Amino acid sequence: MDLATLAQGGLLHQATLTHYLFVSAAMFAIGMIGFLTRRNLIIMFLCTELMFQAAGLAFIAFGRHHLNFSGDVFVIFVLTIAAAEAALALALVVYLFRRKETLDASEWAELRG
Amino acid sequence: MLLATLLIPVVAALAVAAAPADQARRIAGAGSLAFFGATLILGAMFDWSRSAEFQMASWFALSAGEGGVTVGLAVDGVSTMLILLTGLLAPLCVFGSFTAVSDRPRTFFAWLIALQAPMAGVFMARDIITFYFCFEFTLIPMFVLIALFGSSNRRAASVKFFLYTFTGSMMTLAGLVYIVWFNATRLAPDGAGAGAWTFAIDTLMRASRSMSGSEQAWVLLAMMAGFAVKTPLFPVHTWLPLAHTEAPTAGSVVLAGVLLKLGTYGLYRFVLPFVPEAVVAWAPLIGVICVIGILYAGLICWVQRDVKKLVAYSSVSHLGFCVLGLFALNAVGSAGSVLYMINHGLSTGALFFCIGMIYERYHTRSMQELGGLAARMPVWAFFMVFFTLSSVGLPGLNGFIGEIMCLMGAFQSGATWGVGGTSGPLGPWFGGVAATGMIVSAIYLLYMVGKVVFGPLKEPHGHGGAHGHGHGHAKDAGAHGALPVDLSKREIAVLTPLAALCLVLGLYPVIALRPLEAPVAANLAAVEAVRSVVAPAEALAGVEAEGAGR
Amino acid sequence: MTEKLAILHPEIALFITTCVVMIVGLSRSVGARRASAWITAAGTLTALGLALRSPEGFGLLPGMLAYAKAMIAGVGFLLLLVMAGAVDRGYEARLLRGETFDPIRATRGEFYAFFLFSLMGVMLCAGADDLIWLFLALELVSLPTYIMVAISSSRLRAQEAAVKYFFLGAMGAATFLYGFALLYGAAGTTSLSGIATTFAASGIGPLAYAGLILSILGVCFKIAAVPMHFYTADVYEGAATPVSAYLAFAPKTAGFLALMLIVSTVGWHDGGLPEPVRVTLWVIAALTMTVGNVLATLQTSVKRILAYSSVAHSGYMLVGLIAGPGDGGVFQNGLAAILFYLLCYGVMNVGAFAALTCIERGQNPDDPNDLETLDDLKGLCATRPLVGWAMVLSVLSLLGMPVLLGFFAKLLLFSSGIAAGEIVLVVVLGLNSAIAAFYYLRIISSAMFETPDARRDGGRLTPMRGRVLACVVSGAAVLVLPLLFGPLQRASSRAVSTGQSAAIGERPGGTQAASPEAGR
Amino acid sequence: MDAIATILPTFLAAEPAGAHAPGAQVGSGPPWAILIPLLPLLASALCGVCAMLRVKSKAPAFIVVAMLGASFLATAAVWLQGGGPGPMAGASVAHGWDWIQFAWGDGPGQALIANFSLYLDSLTLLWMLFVTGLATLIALYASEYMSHDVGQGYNRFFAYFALFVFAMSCLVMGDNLLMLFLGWEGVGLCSYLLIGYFYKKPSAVAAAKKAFIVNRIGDLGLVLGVFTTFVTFGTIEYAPLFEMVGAGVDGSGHALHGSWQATWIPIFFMIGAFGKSAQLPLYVWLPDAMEGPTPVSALIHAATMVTAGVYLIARMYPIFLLDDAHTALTIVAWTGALTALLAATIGMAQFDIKRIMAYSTVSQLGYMFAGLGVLTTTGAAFHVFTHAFFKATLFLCCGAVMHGFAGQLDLRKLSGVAFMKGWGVVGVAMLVGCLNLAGFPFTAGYFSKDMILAETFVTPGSVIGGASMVGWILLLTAGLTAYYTFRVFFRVFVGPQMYEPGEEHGHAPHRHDHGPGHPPGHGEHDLADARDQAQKDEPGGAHPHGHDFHPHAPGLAINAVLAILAVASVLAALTYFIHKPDHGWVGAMVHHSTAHFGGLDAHHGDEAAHASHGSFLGLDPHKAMYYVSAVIGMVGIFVAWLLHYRGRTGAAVAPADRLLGALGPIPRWAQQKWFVDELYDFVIVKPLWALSNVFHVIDKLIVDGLVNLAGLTPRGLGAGLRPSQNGLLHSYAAGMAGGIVFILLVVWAVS
Repeated sequence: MDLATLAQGGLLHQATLTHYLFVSAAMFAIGMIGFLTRRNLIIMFLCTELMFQAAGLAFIAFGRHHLNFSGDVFVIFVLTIAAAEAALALALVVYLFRRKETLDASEWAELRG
Repeated sequence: MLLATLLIPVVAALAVAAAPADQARRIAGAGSLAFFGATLILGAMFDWSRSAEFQMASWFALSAGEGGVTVGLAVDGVSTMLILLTGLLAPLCVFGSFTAVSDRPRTFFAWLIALQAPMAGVFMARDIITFYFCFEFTLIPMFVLIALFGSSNRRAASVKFFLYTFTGSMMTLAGLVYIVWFNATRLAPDGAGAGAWTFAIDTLMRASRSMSGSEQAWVLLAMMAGFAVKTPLFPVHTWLPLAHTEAPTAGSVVLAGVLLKLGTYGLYRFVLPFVPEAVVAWAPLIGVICVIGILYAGLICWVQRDVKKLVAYSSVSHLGFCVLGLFALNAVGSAGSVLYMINHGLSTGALFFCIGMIYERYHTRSMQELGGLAARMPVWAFFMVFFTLSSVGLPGLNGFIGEIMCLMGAFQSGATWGVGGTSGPLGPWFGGVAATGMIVSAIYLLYMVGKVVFGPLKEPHGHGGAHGHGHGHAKDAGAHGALPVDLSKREIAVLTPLAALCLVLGLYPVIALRPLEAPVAANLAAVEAVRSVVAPAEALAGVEAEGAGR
Repeated sequence: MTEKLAILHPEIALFITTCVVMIVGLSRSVGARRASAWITAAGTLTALGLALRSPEGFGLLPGMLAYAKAMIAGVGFLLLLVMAGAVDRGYEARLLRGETFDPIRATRGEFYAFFLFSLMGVMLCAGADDLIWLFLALELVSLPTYIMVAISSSRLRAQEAAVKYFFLGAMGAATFLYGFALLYGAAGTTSLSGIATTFAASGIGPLAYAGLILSILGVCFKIAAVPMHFYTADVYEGAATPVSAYLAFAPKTAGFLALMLIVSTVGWHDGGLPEPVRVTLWVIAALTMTVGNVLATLQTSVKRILAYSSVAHSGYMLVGLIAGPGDGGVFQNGLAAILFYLLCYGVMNVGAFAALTCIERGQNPDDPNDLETLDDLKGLCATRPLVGWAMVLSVLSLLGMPVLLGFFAKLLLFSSGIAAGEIVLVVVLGLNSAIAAFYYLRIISSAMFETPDARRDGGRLTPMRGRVLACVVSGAAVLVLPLLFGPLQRASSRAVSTGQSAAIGERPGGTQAASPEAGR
Repeated sequence: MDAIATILPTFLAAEPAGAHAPGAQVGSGPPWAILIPLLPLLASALCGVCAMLRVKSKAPAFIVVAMLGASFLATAAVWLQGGGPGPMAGASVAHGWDWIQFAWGDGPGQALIANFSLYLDSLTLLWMLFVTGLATLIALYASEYMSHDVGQGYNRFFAYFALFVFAMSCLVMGDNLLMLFLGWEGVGLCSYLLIGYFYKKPSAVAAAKKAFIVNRIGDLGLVLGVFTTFVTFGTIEYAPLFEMVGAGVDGSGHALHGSWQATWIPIFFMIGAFGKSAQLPLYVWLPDAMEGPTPVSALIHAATMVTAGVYLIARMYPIFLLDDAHTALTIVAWTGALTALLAATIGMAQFDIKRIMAYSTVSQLGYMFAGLGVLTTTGAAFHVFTHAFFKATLFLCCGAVMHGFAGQLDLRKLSGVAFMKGWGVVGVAMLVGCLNLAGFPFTAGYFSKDMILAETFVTPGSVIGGASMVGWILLLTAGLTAYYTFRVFFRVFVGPQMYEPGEEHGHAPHRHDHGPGHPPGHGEHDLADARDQAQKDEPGGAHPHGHDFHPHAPGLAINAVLAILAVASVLAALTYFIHKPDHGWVGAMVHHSTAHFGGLDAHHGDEAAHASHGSFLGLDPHKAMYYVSAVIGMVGIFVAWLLHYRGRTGAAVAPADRLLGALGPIPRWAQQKWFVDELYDFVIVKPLWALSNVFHVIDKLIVDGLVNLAGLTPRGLGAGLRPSQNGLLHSYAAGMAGGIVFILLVVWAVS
């Protein structure tokens, strides 16, 4: 399977639920791995967004599979929440940066035990 | 009446806590006397001719209807006796601690009095909730008494006491709840309480007997976990010596006098009638444990250097007799066991008083530092020897009756070769081997008396002889808290009732024995039914009919 | 339509209050801003009143609304007493002096608004019958709390707590969101009752199990259960104590309501939960109580101890979840046990945390230190008897001491666990209670037995009497509420028994018929 | 008194429904018989009151003498009323009050009943007569003897003394085994208290403890016997018990002959008897018991308490006879003989005259047991009876010497005492006692010992294994007894007059004791100082005589009592000649009680009877023994005369010393009591002590260690888990992710 075939779009038509789910799972995993490995707060937040959207993708795929709109509706709400989270996260990050002049998450490890 | 008896100590404790510190002793004294009076009235109101029946029952619904918890109080002969013991010890403890506690008297006396309520409550409880409440709630006052007013290692001792007994009783709770659940759901539809969640002991007692053998065994194990620790039985006894050595005198007295009896009372009231099948099956093992405990703890007593620790270990040994009698599963053993509870409360409680009086004067309990105190304190010596002898089980004093009946019960149990034998799981070997405990107890107690009471006078430095002058010592003692060299009138007044009761129960035990016949027989009915191998079907039918009759 | 709206009355009340508070909070007038606390209180109480009159809802556990919402509003009110006026006083003072302005650090009005939003979220969880609703409700609970933690104090550790809480929270949310996606995929509907019907009709496939387990694990973050518990101690310690108290109650309640709903979709049929779900919950429960307790034994900070104990308590409650509603009888109804436990836990938890906030220490009255370590507690009963004893009572209740409220809560868990045949788990629960006794005793010992360190600042009673009030009320409640055990327990039992005909379906032996006025 | 006699029992004895109704042949005794034990108890209580009031006079002594005398009179009255002065017609039970009553059914053996009731028959009264009689006399003696202790010590002494008589009466008169046990332990207690009377002396305290504990070992046997009896017969009351035993059946009517109970019940009782009566291997406490005041030694450790074992066996004789193989009786016979011999050999080598008397008591008790073993309860009881008088005399004489010579008891430091001024009565009484003990012809001791000796040869070996061997051992012992008895007499009472006072000389004149006779503080101070002074001045305590010390000749009370007792010892011989068919008055008393052994004829049936009758070297043992034992006794006396009197010029040296070299280490070993105490210490006490220590360590390390370990486990786990809470965001996230994976794996693995 080369890129050319992909580009033709034929495959998309043949893409089954499993494929979407695979992509979704991969997105989730990538998000998770990124979250675990990166130290930059903004990147980490983006990774969580990726995980959210992985779920969103799965919703859409399932919605299509089940032929109802519940999944689509869900995705809209997920996006909304994600936006809210983003607003919150960015505000928080700015605030944190002003306190410590760094975005490294591992700098915040005073509380432990 | 019962509720009033329970409330008196609570109210008194609150009054003590609220009163000015210099009034604490007086109020506590009055409160404890009121409590004692209430128990006496209770004893007088109790119809001793129907001692097997639970009388003066009062049920209070915390809320009515399904899921509501109804708590019940009632007493039978056995409970009444133990409540009387509790009532008697309460004022003695309070008056016995008048001079011992100088720091924070309000706290001390408030908790001491408050402790009486749950203890009496355990003996009155006719439902598991009340029982367990009271059983557990004794922990806190005792914990406070040890942790605040104990000696040097008090914190560790109090925590160990609390955690050890608490852990055990969590298991007991699980076992009890299992029975409750069994009654509500698993019992045959025509059974006592199928579908209804009740905590009433009577109902549950009938229900739990229909559990299968293995279920009963597990429930037995769960119950033993709590009760055996509380008793304490070998090998779960190690909290007791520590707790006793660290506890203040009144704490030790209550601990030995009543608190340990909660465990044996639990065994008597719950284990025997609740899970008879398992009891019959496992009694030999428990009997062996008791016998080991009697000898093991007895021998350990011998090598103790701390008088209080010695008496504490002797409690372990003595309560081995008590439990052995109980698990003889016959009337003599059970009655002996109940008597043993009372007698041990009197004599060991009194011994702790005696030791406390010494500690108050010399601030040591080490046998290496004390000796021959009879020369210094003849009155004290008299009481000490007297209670030691009661503890040794000298006939004519109270200890004897309980001990001999426990041993006899164990001996008879299963001795079907004779007309005087009863069916039962133990047998002559148990009685015989346990009887060697009599020798051991004589060894260690006389050893203690020989060291501390008799022999050449030995006092710790800074006391008595070291000063050279008797009068000088008296002044010295005065500085330590207005105590005379020998016992004060107050102290004599504390010990005398105990001594008198020891004598009365020793010379005229019939007053306690007759009322025990019926309740003990009733308590053993379930075990008897299980054990009548001759006609098992009939017996079981009888139990079921009894259950169905409900 | 209006009838349907009735189930949302408490939330609506809260929402209106929120709007008012936000607006009032922006006022230039200090007096008006101060009034926001009173307005919040009034709103909460109104919600409480409305919650008590909630009609039956719909979905899997429709009877739960009244009980759950009343509980949330009631405990919320206590929490409000602790929080009122408490937030970042140092910053507030500087702000009033015109020394600073920081947009993200809200002033009081906003803080109360967040509090109300979050409380609203918890209430919404109770009424959820749709994954979307549930998701939104859960997020509504959480998002404001992130900010509450961040703005609760100007100290660095509050920010650290916020960052940990937010990021790990986001990860948790992603987890259950993904689980929801799988659930939707397996059942074809986002309606919880729909999912339940599908499962009942066509069985539960691997996809569904994966979805369920991921959802459960995700929600475990809210209840601070293993393995999602890591944040707990750090966040509770870092946040200002009143906010910690809130965190120990609100997200936990929301999480348990959500878990009850999610797990209800598969139902507790004859043999209990389906094996994979049971195993999941079993392992989580056992691990949670044990890990929480053993970690708590080593702590010296009371806040951390309470945090870990909060973890452990979640573990206890999970036993009820595994047990399920049984045949509806009050003592074997695990769900009712959870509801009851949540109420009890809320009260005793407020008592313990509030006691910590009652004494202020430190030089700067605008930014005082709360009581924090065991050493700080020394002699509390002697120096501040009211606070000290309330603390001791609350802690004893947390310990599960009979006569106090905590015991009854634990008793119900015991009985429901045993009724469900989870004897081993109950034994683990019992042993854990004993382990817990160890560290609770340390708190009690400190408060009751130790003498205060002479060199230490004895502290002063907080000027905010609401905290003392909350502390004393909670202390009294653990003593008095046992008298109401029956009604409370019946109410909690009715709350979950109504819906079981729908959710749990065909059970032999019959159910306790739901009375028409259930939920009253 | 009459009023009390009528009111008290009625008050106490409200007979309950269903209480024991005495058996058919056993009538109701006079209810006032209960006064016999209660009067001493009252006396004891009154002495206690004296102690409380800190009385400092001889009032307690008067009270006790009066009460004990009254008790003696009451005993005599019961006896006379029951048909005295001969034996009583039958047994009767005098109900005091209900003591232990516990029923668990209506059937036979389903009630444990032990009332505070008295069983009155000849055997009981025989014992009670000499117990109360002797007790009265010895109390009188003690009133003077203890006079240096007037005050708290005096009060205490008489309280214990009277309490002892109470306990002894319970033991003897109780109508059931538990009441016997009450007395049994009670006398043990009083013995403990009185041995430890000089409680500041560590040796006295140790001796008291030893006595109690060794006795407890015996008590264990008794308790087992009681239990087995109850289980077998369903009762422990004598009346129904003896009825069943007489019929040879147990409680359910099965024949008992040949059953294990018939063997073991006697063995259990026998063990109890061994403890109380100081028989092998439990005799070790009795010599040490001499730490007590001498009147105590005389009454308790010679005349009365130590005969309780004999009483027990005699009382339970029907049960002993149930065993056809006579296992227990054979052991009793052999143990008695060996004890007699062993104690005699030790007694020969002692220097402390009181200890010699103690060993002679052990030895004479051995005779009594041998007598019981060879089926002559009469002989045993007769020996108990005569022994009570002459041994009390001997002890009281020793006591007088001790009293007069400041505690001196070493026979090497006293000589010619009988001829000193004022010591005549003591000398004569001592001579009477010694002649009795030595079995000099026509003394009481001679007749009673003869009866046992003869019976050992009469009883065939087929019935009691090795009975004649027992006899030979006892004959040998008789010679040894005569020797060591007169060794004392010849060394101490006759010969050149010389003395060294004991250690108690030099301070607080004639004070034996440092009892708490003074209010604490005051007197203690003086006393302690005096003792210190004494230790400084007089190290070692052995000083030449004449050092301003004058022997303190006995006063009126002591002399009177000694005279009475000496006369009684002589007169006791006369009882042998009344009721001759029953072998004397004592025999008659025994024969008319359950202890009666009907003779081999009755017991074994006619066919075995005469065929198996034994002989002594072909002669009739009864006749032969009159001569043989007389000769042996005289030989012993003669040897003593040779070795300890003839040509002796000083107190310390005697002709016997010349023999010592020839005997090698044996005398030294004998003096060291054959190292039995050391053996016990090594074999029993030390290992037990070690075991206790091991248990203690186990308890600390293992039993408690496991608990502590369990307690530490959560904290250990916590410490192990703590690194997971390292404060790092991504590590928490990793933990969460790992946890999710873990749970999924678990679920996958399980399902």
